Amino acid sequence: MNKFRKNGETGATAGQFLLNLFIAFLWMLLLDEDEFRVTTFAAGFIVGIFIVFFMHRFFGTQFYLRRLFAIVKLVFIFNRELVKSSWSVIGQILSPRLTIRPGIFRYDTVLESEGEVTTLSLLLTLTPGSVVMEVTEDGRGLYIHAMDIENSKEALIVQLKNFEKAIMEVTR
Amino acid sequence: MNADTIVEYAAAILMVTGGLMSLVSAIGLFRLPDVYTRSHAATKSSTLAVLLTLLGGFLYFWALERFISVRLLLGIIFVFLTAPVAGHVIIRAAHRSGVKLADISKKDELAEAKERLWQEQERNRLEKEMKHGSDG
Amino acid sequence: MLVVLGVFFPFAMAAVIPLLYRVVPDRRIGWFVAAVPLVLFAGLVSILPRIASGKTANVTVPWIPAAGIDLSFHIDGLSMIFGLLITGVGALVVLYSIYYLSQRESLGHFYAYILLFMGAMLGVVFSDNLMVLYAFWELTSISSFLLIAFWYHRKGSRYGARKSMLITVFGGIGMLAGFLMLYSMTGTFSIRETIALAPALKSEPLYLAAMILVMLGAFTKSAQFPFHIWLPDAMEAPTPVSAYLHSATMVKAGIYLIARFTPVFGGEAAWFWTVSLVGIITLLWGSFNAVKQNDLKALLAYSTISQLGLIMSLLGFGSAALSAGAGSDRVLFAQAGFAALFYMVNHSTFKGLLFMIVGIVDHELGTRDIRRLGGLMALMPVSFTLAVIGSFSMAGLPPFNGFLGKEMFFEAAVAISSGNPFAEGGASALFPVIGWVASVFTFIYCMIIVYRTFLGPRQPEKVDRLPHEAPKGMLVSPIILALFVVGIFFFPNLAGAYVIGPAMPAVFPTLSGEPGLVPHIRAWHGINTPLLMTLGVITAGIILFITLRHWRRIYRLPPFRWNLDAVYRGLIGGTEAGSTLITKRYMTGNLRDYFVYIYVFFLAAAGGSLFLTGAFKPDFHMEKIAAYEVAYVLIMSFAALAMPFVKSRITATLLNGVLGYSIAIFFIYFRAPDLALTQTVIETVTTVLFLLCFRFLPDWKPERAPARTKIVNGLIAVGAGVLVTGFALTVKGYDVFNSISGYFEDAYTLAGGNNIVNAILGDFRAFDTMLEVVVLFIAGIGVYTLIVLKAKKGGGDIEGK
Amino acid sequence: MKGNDVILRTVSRIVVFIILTFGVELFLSGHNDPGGGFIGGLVLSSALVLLYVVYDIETVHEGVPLDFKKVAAFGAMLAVLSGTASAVLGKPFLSQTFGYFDLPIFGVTELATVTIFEAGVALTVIGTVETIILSISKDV
Amino acid sequence: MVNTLMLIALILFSFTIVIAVYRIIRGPSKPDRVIALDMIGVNLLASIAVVSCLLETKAFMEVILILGILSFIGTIAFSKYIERGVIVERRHNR
Amino acid sequence: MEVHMIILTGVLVTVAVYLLLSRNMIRMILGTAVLSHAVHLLLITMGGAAGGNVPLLGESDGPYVDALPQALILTAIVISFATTAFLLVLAYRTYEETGTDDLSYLRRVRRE
Amino acid sequence: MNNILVLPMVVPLLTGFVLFFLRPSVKAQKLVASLSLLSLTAISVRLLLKVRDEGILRLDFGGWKPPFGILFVGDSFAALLVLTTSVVSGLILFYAFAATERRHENMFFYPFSFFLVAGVNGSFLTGDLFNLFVCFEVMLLASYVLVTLGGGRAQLAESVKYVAINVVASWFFLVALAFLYGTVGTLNMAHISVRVAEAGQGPLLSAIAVIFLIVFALKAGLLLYFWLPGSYSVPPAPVAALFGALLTKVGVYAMFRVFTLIFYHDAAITHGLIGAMAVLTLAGGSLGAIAYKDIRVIASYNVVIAVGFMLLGLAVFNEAAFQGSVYYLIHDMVIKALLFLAVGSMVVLTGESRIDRMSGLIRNYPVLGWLFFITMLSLAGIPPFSGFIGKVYTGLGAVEGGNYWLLLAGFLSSLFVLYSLLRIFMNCFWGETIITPEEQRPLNKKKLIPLSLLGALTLALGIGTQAIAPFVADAAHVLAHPELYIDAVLGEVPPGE
Ligand code: NA
Ligand code: NA
Repeated sequence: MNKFRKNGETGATAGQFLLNLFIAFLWMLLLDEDEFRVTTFAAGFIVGIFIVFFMHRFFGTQFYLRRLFAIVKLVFIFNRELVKSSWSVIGQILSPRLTIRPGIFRYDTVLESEGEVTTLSLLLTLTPGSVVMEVTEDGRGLYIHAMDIENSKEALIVQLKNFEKAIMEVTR
Repeated sequence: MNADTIVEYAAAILMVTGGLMSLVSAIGLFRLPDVYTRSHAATKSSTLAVLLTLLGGFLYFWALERFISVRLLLGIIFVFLTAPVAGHVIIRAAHRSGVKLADISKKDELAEAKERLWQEQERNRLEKEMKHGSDG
Repeated sequence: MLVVLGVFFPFAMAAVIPLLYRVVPDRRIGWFVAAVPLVLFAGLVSILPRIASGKTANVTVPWIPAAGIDLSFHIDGLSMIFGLLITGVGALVVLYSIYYLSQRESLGHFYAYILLFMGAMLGVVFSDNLMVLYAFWELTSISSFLLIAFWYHRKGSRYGARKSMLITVFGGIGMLAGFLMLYSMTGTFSIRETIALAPALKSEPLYLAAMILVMLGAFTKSAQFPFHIWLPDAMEAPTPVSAYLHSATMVKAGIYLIARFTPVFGGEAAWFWTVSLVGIITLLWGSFNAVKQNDLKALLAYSTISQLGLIMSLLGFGSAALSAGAGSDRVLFAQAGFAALFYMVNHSTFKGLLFMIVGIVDHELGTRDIRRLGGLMALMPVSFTLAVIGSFSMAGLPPFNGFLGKEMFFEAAVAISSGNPFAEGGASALFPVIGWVASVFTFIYCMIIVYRTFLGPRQPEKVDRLPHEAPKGMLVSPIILALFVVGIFFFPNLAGAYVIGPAMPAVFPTLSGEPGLVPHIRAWHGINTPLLMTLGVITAGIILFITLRHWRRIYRLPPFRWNLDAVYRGLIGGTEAGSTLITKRYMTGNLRDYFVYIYVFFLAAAGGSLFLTGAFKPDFHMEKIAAYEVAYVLIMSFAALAMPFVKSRITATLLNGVLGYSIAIFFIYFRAPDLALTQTVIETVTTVLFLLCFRFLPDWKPERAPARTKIVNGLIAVGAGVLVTGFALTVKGYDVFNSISGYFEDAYTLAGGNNIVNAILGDFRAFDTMLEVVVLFIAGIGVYTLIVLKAKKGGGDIEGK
Repeated sequence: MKGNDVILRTVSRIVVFIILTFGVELFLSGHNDPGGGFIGGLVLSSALVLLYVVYDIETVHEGVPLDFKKVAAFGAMLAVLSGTASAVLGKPFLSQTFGYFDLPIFGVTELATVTIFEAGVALTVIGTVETIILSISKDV
Repeated sequence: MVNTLMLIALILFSFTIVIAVYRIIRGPSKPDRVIALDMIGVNLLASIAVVSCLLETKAFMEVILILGILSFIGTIAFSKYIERGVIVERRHNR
Repeated sequence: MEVHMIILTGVLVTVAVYLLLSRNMIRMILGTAVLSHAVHLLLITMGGAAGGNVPLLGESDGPYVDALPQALILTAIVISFATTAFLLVLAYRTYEETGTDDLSYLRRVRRE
Repeated sequence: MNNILVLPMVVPLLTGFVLFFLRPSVKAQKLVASLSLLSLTAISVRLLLKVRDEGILRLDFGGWKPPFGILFVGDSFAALLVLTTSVVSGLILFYAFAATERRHENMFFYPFSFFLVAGVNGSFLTGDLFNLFVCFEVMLLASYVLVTLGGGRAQLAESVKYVAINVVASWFFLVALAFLYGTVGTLNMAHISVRVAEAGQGPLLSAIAVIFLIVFALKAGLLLYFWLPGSYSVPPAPVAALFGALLTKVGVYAMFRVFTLIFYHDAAITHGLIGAMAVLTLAGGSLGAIAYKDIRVIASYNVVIAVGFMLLGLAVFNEAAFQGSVYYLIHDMVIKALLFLAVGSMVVLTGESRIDRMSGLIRNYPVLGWLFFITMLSLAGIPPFSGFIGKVYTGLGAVEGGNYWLLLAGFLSSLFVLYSLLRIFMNCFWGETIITPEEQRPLNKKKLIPLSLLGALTLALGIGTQAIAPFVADAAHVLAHPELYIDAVLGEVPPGE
């Protein structure tokens, strides 16, 4: 039995194919050639076959090329949030007196799949001032450590909502 | 001053910015009161710093010899992907291994939840034992 | 060729006998054995006339020609005497042993050893090659060892065997060194060639050392003072062995050696004095100590020691002949050598006889303790008669061969006391005096043998069986020997002409042909000094024997009670105890101590050779130094220096990780991308391994050690660091050669790769890589076995099928 | 309370593929760029290490059902045999050759016997590292 | 000028690492130390990027990526060790 | 550029030897690990690294740094890894059997 | 093409791998191992004869000419040692077939033994100093595994020390290599020799030579032998025999190679030091050999003594002494194998290892007893056993070189050897029999055969010395004339490159 395919996935074959393409692409990039060459891509594809064959039981990620735009948007939102919160954390660190009140709070997300929850957690964790500590066993509750819970909890929750929306645009 | 030179300067400035941010997070590492807060400084500010630097490097090579370093790009992606996970895992380990929050902390819902869960388990265990006891 | 066969015949039989013993598992095996010396004796006798006429028999069989070591055998007059003794006494002893040894003994072993010894002894006296002689020499020690410990379950036997082995092998090793020195002077191992070169050797620097070492071999083997202590303990051997090895033959190998090397070393003051003095002291000390013995065999052992000393001193006297100018004197001195050989033959007869009688007594009564013996004359008349013959001969009384020998000894001692070429002061006047005193004691113990055993009151309550006369077979050998004892007295010149005389040219080659070299022996030669001395010996001997009870207590006074045995035991015990003390002191089993030794040695040896020889020339020149490099140096130093002091192993591991990653950075600075890559990965995997293993190990506690230990550790550590730095700085400034690496820069054309490092790893030095892979594999599987294969619980650490 | 490894696992799954691809690339590019059998093998095995840490032995073993001891032995043997091959052909032990071949898909490619050797190296590295880690981890 | 800026960046990174080493030694908790190591890892990675630019060589790009990968693996391993005392389990107990 | 590297090597050796002389097995093993760091650094320093480009022919032009020490160090690194792995496992197995990780007690371990 | 040179290393390596895969069938393992050992011996003989006929052989791996590639060099010295290794390890393994527990056999005992042999042979043959380090490591890693294999408390406790000290020794090796490469910039031994000679050695190179001396002294157990008695006395008999016969010899060989080929210009420092160390080793070994009651420890200290003795020859530094050492090396490989196997058999048969707990064994095991007796005589250098001729030549060399203290130490030590083994023989084999026939464990014939063969070998080597004499003479000649070796290696390459 395969432990990785927990959520019913739409066609493992298609997924594998996508992954294989991904590897071929990666390959081509890694070779650092001046121009795009079919042969290089094909070679990468063959390398990919080996890797995918070798690791096929691990396979389980999904790849949604068609939602590239949504991804770009997500990245943009993320970067905005990143700069904003970085600035605030730097301020907190460099302020002559530490006034922060850290703490842990729980946030229940509307997201469902593992990928979605993971993405949300990553984004939230990447933005300074907050970090996901635990995901509950049902995968819905996030325990979040905030650097300054008094002043930024509200802002954090707004940020979370933004992320959730952007993620759902990508995944659904 | 041509475009490439500008890009080179931009790259260098990105790097210095990265270095400064890195230093700031180091200061955070120095000043902040507990592991949880320090982790914010360390894993994120410094991640950002590194990303800036790598970006600088990427630009520099592009400007220098029109070289698109996929490894650098991949590195950026990799750091993006793994830095938050690392931060999450460390801090989770800290909490699970019982490292205390600093005194200034406001509240700890996680600890409360754990406490509740522990009580519940204890109750279940006692009940089970009682059952077994009556069986035997 | 017959000689070779003769030497190897006993060995061949020694190999056959144990097998034969399975077929003939009783004393009849002895007859097969006895045939060996008999045949050989007959063979030797058959060539006796040829040897007596001055010819020699030689044969050489190549053994290790590359080393100049060949089985080259040589029979001349000197070796002939010994050959006859070895085979003749050998035959009698085997004959005797057939009746002496119990059927229950492992006769196969016994006779194999005896034959082994016989062959070895023949080898010693027939070898012309020093190395072959040495080989047989050690073989006699070994067979003696085995024979002494024939009853190896007895503690005393083992003790005696070990002692004799240690002392004789010690001497043998010294002798070997002496032989090697001779070789380095002469370039040959051949004794005859060495003798031919002898005159040229005297000026060699190693001459004296070689001489002393050769004497060491002889003295240990012939039980000369102070090495005589092994012989009494060797009496644990079965009596036939004592009769054969420890009185008649093996102990005379030293005599043989001294006689054989007299042409090489004789005529030197050192040789003369050492041999004579050691001999005379041995003579005195042996006879003096023989008197106090209660065990008949011990008494005989001391008497043997004493008489070996006598023979030795005679050889010493004789050696003076080689430096004395032409004239009657030197012939007179040379006659001492003749006397030595003559006495030696006589000694073999009467001492062999006495041992056999003692064996009979032991056999019949189960004891040899004279305090429990007495009055056996009536019960064992034949034995008694034989004992009287042997003892009186030994005491130097007529009409026995011992008388002749003793007379000649006195004569030689008197002769040497005046007008010897090395006379300094009046020291040589001591020789006749000491000789006389020793003879008195000799007389006393001879009387003890006869009186305390066969005369006086019987003490049946002290022995548990009723003695009878020995079986006839057992008496045959002693009777034959007794016939010789008497026969030689009456026909001494027969022996002189055919047996002893032909040996003289071998001992005194420069004198050969001189008239009077072989003296005419007469029992009666008028009233002269020797005769008066003998009369004195008898008188004093009788008086002292009668008053023995009264003066016996002097044996309890120093220096008479001094026992060199105690020295031996102290030496052995002290060495054992000392070695245990020393070894356990530094072999602590503590790894830290071992590391301390290693690093201290490193500091001393490498440090010494760097700083004390002027090698240290530090080069502090720097091209350019970047601030960030200094920063990393500081980071690493900081991380490293903290490592010993951190409280948790995790921290230390993390710091080690910091070091590892920082090294990767240095590799970058050194333009080594492959290294940086490998270093990073390996560092991570290593860290993971540390973490994996920490699970099974307790966290570390603060290092508890005395401040002194910590200071020592610190000093050693700093020393090692400084030394490595000093070396490196010096090497940095050493700019003589270019590296061979330039070659590898053609990697692309040579090996088809742009990555030079990889080309080296995969091609130029692929062999290293291949083996390194093997190393890795072994380590991996090793870890697996280490974990999976655990010792059986409670199985101890001694395992196996 | 027990947490959920979802973040770690989801990311690791992606990361492992990146590492594996990178490992293969390192292995093959060693001839001209930094890399080679050793490093490639090490990176590949570190991917497996990550899986072991994030998941557990049995799960990974279901995914990669290999006896790593045999992998290591095979690799080391391959390395030695690659040297023996040239000896059989009458050349000095461990002679490597290389040449350029026109292959259907890969185009003109440089093929060198050293690659077989390097493959042996890589397999040994993977096999050994995994054997060590698994041995220790199974020792409870 | 560009080079000078880069050198400055390098020195800044070095300082960060120094502080992180201090944190490793000082602790006080184990996660603190792991965080510091992680930080050192990424800072080294950044340093290598800067050095590569300084030396104008692409030879070290692999190292950057590798360092990223391994500092991640290391951090995960340390965290798991701190959390469970064991980093590779025979069977995840959940 | 090597002088400070050489001094660093000396520092590493000092620390390593100090650790080596400890009673605790893990300290001792860490000592061997630091020793190998030191010697790798030493090898590359002694190999005369100063001046020269990365030894990749396609990447840069000569003169290159000496590539041979690099290859040697690679070999050395792998070997020291193998040894360290074995030593570590040996250490814990020894602890398992003897019940002590104190090297100064190991001398008393004789046959059961 | 001299590919035969690599076979003594590659054949055991490949055998090791094949045996690894044959894990399930011990029978098949034994069959393959036997065939391999036989062919190994045949190869070694062939190699020796080839060296005789064609002079010093060399094999450039990958065809890379020296000094750039790695190469194996076969001279008589190396070939003789390779042959002895093959024969002795073969006999030890035949003993192991009968003596090794099944669970050890299942845990790759044989493969590890073959890897050990491969490392040993490689060390003898290599002509490259760094490759020597690598060959050492192959040998060491295999020895680490063998010394710990299935071990209990004592075995592991000693193994930790053994491994740790060898790790440090390997570190010293690398340090020395770093300095040497930093000075002469090359790794090929012949080339190093040329360059060192060109520079006239000088104080710095002499100091570096001292570090090499430390390295090899640690491996050989010259003065720095503290690790040896403990670790050689804990493993099972075949392993101890492999160690006693082979491991220290590699260090001794390396010392001879390096200090005759490369660092021979400043004898006052290097060879004077070696002489002093040898004498101290003889003293320490001699004291140790009589200080303990455990027969395995006694045997181990005898290894120490032999090391001291062999290095006398190097300290004396003349051809005769070299001959002595070569003879002694060969002899000691044979006799140490026999000694450790005999001692190990005694331990297994009685379940005891102290001399005061054994007695009268010769009645129970006469053949073993006599073999032990022969071993004792041979070790003490008593003719006609194999130890004799080495002793003669070493002594001769010492006399000719005027090294009388060395001679004294060497010859006195054989008395201690004799004494230490006499203690075993007299206490354990002689004395009252305490094992009744009923409780007597049988001594397997399969064990006795290899033991007897080793005994026969020590006798044959003594009696048939002439058979190997030309080879030994040639070996010593090459040692005394480094230019012969250099010519053979660098003949085609202009020196001073
Ligand atoms: Na390598
Ligand atoms: Na005993």
